[in-house]
Amino acid sequence: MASSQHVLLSPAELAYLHASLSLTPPIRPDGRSPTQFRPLVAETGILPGTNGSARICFADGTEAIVGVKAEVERTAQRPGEETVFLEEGGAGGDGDDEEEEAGQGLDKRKGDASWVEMTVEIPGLRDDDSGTAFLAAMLSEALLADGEFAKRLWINRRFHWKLYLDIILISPPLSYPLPLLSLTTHLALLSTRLPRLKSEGDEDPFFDDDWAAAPYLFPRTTSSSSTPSSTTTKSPTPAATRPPITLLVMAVGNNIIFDPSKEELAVADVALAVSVTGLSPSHETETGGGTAGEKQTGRNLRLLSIRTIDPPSRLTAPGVANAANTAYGASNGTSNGTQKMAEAEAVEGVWRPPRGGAKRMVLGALVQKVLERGGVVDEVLDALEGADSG
Amino acid sequence: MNDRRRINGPAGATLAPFFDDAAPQDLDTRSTRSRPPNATRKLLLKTGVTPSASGSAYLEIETSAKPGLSGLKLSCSVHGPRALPKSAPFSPHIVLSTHVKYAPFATQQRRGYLRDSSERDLGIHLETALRGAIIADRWPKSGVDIIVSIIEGDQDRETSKLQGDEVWDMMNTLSGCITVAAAALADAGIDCVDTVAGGVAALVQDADDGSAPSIAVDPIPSEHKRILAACCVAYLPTRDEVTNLWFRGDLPASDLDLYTSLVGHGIQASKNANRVLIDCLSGTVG
Amino acid sequence: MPITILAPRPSRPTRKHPQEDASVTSDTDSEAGGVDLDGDLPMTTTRPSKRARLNTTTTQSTAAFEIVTPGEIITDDPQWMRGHGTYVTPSTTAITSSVAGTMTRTNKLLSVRPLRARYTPEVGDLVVGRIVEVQAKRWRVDVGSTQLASLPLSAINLPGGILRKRTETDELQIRTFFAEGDLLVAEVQQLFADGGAVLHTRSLKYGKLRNGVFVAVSGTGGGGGVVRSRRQVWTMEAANGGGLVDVVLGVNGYVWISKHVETPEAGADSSSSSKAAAGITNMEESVSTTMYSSQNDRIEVEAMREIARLRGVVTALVENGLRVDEDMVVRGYHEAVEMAMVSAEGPDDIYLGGERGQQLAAALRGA
Amino acid sequence: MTTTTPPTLAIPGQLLGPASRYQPGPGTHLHESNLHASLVGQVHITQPARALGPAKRLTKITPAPAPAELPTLSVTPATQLASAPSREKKKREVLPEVGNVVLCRVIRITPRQAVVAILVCGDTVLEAEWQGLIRVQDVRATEKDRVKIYESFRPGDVVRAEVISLGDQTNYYLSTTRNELGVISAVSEAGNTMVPVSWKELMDPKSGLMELRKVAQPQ
Repeated sequence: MASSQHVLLSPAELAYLHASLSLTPPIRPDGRSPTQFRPLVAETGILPGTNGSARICFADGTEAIVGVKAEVERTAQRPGEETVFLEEGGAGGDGDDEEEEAGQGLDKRKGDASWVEMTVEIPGLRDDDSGTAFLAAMLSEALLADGEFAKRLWINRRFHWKLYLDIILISPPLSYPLPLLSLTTHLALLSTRLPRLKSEGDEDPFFDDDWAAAPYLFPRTTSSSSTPSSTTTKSPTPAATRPPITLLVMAVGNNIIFDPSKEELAVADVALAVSVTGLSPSHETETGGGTAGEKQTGRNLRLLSIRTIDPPSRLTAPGVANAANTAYGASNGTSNGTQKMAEAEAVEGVWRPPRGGAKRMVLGALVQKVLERGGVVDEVLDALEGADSG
Repeated sequence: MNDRRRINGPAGATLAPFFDDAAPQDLDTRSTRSRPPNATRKLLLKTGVTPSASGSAYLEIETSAKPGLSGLKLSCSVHGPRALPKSAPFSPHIVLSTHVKYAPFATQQRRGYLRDSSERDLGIHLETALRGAIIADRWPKSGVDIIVSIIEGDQDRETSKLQGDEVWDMMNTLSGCITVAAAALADAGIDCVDTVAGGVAALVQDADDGSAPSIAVDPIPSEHKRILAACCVAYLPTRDEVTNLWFRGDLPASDLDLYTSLVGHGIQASKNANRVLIDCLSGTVG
Repeated sequence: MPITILAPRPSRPTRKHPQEDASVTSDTDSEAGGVDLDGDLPMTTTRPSKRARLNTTTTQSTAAFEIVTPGEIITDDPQWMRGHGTYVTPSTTAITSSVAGTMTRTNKLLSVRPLRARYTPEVGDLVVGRIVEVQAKRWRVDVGSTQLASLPLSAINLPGGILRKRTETDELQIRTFFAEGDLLVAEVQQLFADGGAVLHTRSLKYGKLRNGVFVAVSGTGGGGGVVRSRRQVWTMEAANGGGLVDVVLGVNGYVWISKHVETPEAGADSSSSSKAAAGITNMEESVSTTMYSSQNDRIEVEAMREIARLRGVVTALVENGLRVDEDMVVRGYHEAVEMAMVSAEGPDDIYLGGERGQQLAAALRGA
Repeated sequence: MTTTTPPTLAIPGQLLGPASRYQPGPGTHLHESNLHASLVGQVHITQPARALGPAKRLTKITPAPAPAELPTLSVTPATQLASAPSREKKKREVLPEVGNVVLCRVIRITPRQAVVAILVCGDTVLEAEWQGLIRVQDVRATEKDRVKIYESFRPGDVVRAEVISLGDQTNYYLSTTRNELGVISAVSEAGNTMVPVSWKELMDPKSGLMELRKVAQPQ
């Protein structure tokens, strides 16, 4: 249920797929290399009525549209609510309590998870389907994981932007839609702009009407020279992070496969959704931690979230070995029909749905493969950036 | 999503009076963790608590000594295996459906009667964790419902004010849900490859700044200054396999060891919970 | 490069053979197009397009890919007969299109083949189908049609000889022959009035499918997809030591590509032709033992690679709007093998998606 | 880890013994050539019955040289044991399987079949309601074409039947062809419990009226 409804594949197909994906190197049914994504067509800024939008479609016709809309919302300031700025104003502070504390400049901007509202709409699934709730939670979790994103929505102590991300899949998905939705969301966020703030301090905000002057939510490193003013208003912007992307990776045998199609997912031993974000190479110096002495190419990736996707392989029908097949001629009698569920060792060429979980090593390898420096994520981020600017 | 079947208070209701019982400066003196970083809280697990269900279990995590801090109280009932509805297609396996529901009073913020998105999300996590554990083909054409009710949600009264994010609580809750559901499944006599149990580990920063973050098992969010990352694992000890892994946080990719040891600690926590589970189940046989 | 992201481009040209429209239809078409677009009102008639269409049709042009849309009047010349995809408005003689598709003329019959349509079964069609439901005495089979086809228990070969009588035991064991999800190749035996099909597998060439991969080619018509042709099933020699590969192109657009398996007895000496034995009864006995097997035989890596390549060829053909039949698949396959030879990764490179597929399609169009 | 003898009590996942020495029975599963428990309960070792006859076991692909010789390991939930202290009344749910004799109540009849609810499977009272079907050809072994459902079953009858097929998505297929199978308890139209008279008749002891049924041979 979690990952694309019921897969209806015959045991023979599953056995074949599993065998061919377990080879080294694996042979994927569509001939892709293990790290290769399906080719996609992408464009941004397609919806003029939004703050940012994007559209991505696959060659098989699956298509996703994401629209980002922002509204100014008054920040709840009463005690007992989730967002109280105790550090700044004191517990009982009314909204207009003006206590300028310059010393707390960096810590001043606060974000809250409730400032981002993400909905996923998948045709063919009910609105209250758990699968869509899971997808939405996964995508917003990645977005909010570092706590930095919500801070970008801070206007002043009394107001913030409320960001609505509406993710719509145009047709019923032909495969688990997570990568598609995530990449589209990424592109939409890249193209999202918020009007330039003209007011100052904690007064009621008003904004510049000139859309061309509106700064990007995720400042662009390439075109930053064109809008220098915008970046200065958002004074202590941390390193130019990108929106996160969530990748679907799965393991079959010893192989790690990216962007699996529906058939491939149906024979997965384990599938993970890994969310990462990348800091642009130019800001490499800003991050402490692991950048000791080594100067490598590629971005500094940050791991944001991991979720296990329930692989549909567990819900597939097992194959029947010829030896045990009653339709196989000889043993037609039903005498030992009571033993039908007898446990048997695996027979080559017969599909058996996986049981149990995944070894720790396998999970570690999956994550490591995603986070590889200069690896798949880097190229995907580069390609997405290209798609946005192009 | 409105609950139209019950009469709830008006949407714009006034807040209940809030007594500021602690002076602002007192708030900073949060309760600190008294356990060693690799120790989990005490766990109470009991099966067979609901007579009408095929299998049931109750889990309680010890309540902290500090007033105003509640422990985790979960009850799980398993209904089935039973016949699938007529409209359902043939299934060679048992059809698992999991429901996780907070009692309206379980958390600081009152929950509605209808499941909200975070409860659905938890339900999917739980389903993933359990599906790896059960042997589904033993029960063709049947379905089983696993219902976990969160009676008390392991929340500090102050915690959400300070953390601003309830996801860390959700991880603790999920880990409890997994353990209690595994016990209830075993009680119902549904074939499992192993006893699955949940465990949580977090990368926490206790000092204000400067100090290196450390890993704590079974964290209580309010006991730590800041939680940088956390993970919840569902682990099968005999097979040494993980059926569900949920990680959230912000870790540099270059420091994969940190991630690995975080998961390792999560598994450690799960093993601790598993011992309780095994003891509890052994008690029912003997 | 793990990912390719392309900018959107206008929908692909509908013409299939560039040289064809250049030579024959370019002038008539451009005229027609002009009239259509301008809506040339001075022509007094309320339907400017009608005359234009009439012009093109009466010139007997060979423009095989003329797109019409629903409600568009194709002609009001009474000499034409209306076919599939068209209707005649009461009290007129105007033939109007009822679907969006390409117009085809067979003598005096005008019909419109929809650009995308679900499969309409016809008696005798060879189809690949997937079992979706098992009932007491029959299976319900997805054949890509608007309705599920049905396969009665009485229309299959039962193990233990073709002429064995159906027994109650068979009825109770119906799921051991075909279960949900199983793929089979069958023939449409009969049609119901509502368009539902009844299948049968009472021949040794039909039955359960294994040892291969499935690919669904959605939609028919418009020049793409599987077309009815002389041969829907063939065995071909794969390159790079892939051995023999069977290809089943179901008329319904479901394609099965698998390793060719000799029947067990003949498998020992593969040189002897096993095909000839199709009618002999003891052959049937041995064939029927594997008839309902869901266990794959051992398949070599080379065979798997070539099967995946063939699958790539089929998807590339569909994605680029080419028809899928034996000729195209075989030619496409050889083209793909050659493309792989010159590609950077060598003959093991079997990827045919995206630009690679377009390249392949271009090569096939040019040939 | 007990390598020599399996433990007496088992928890899911617990190692019971190598697959080369035991055959997996109910409540166990195979993992990496070892038998593990999959239920909570007591471990039982059943020695193979000698009178297996020409069973088709040899065709099964198992690593053991002669699987038929191996004892079967099974795990029985404590609550299902007769000897277990009855601190809990509840029994573990079981699924009807082909060959089981079940007790069921007739829900409704049509000319072609009787729809029944399976109440008891073997010795276990079922908690859930599983639906079964007795088709007209499975009512009795002889003169099948002359069977009429309404002369064999009536709604409300309690029937002993044998499971002959897992059936379709909702129904198990049941049969009452054997002599000892059929209606074991029925109420007459007047509302009295009837007594068997012959293999196809029941009598209302109060009114003396006969009603037609496929009657189970009294045991």
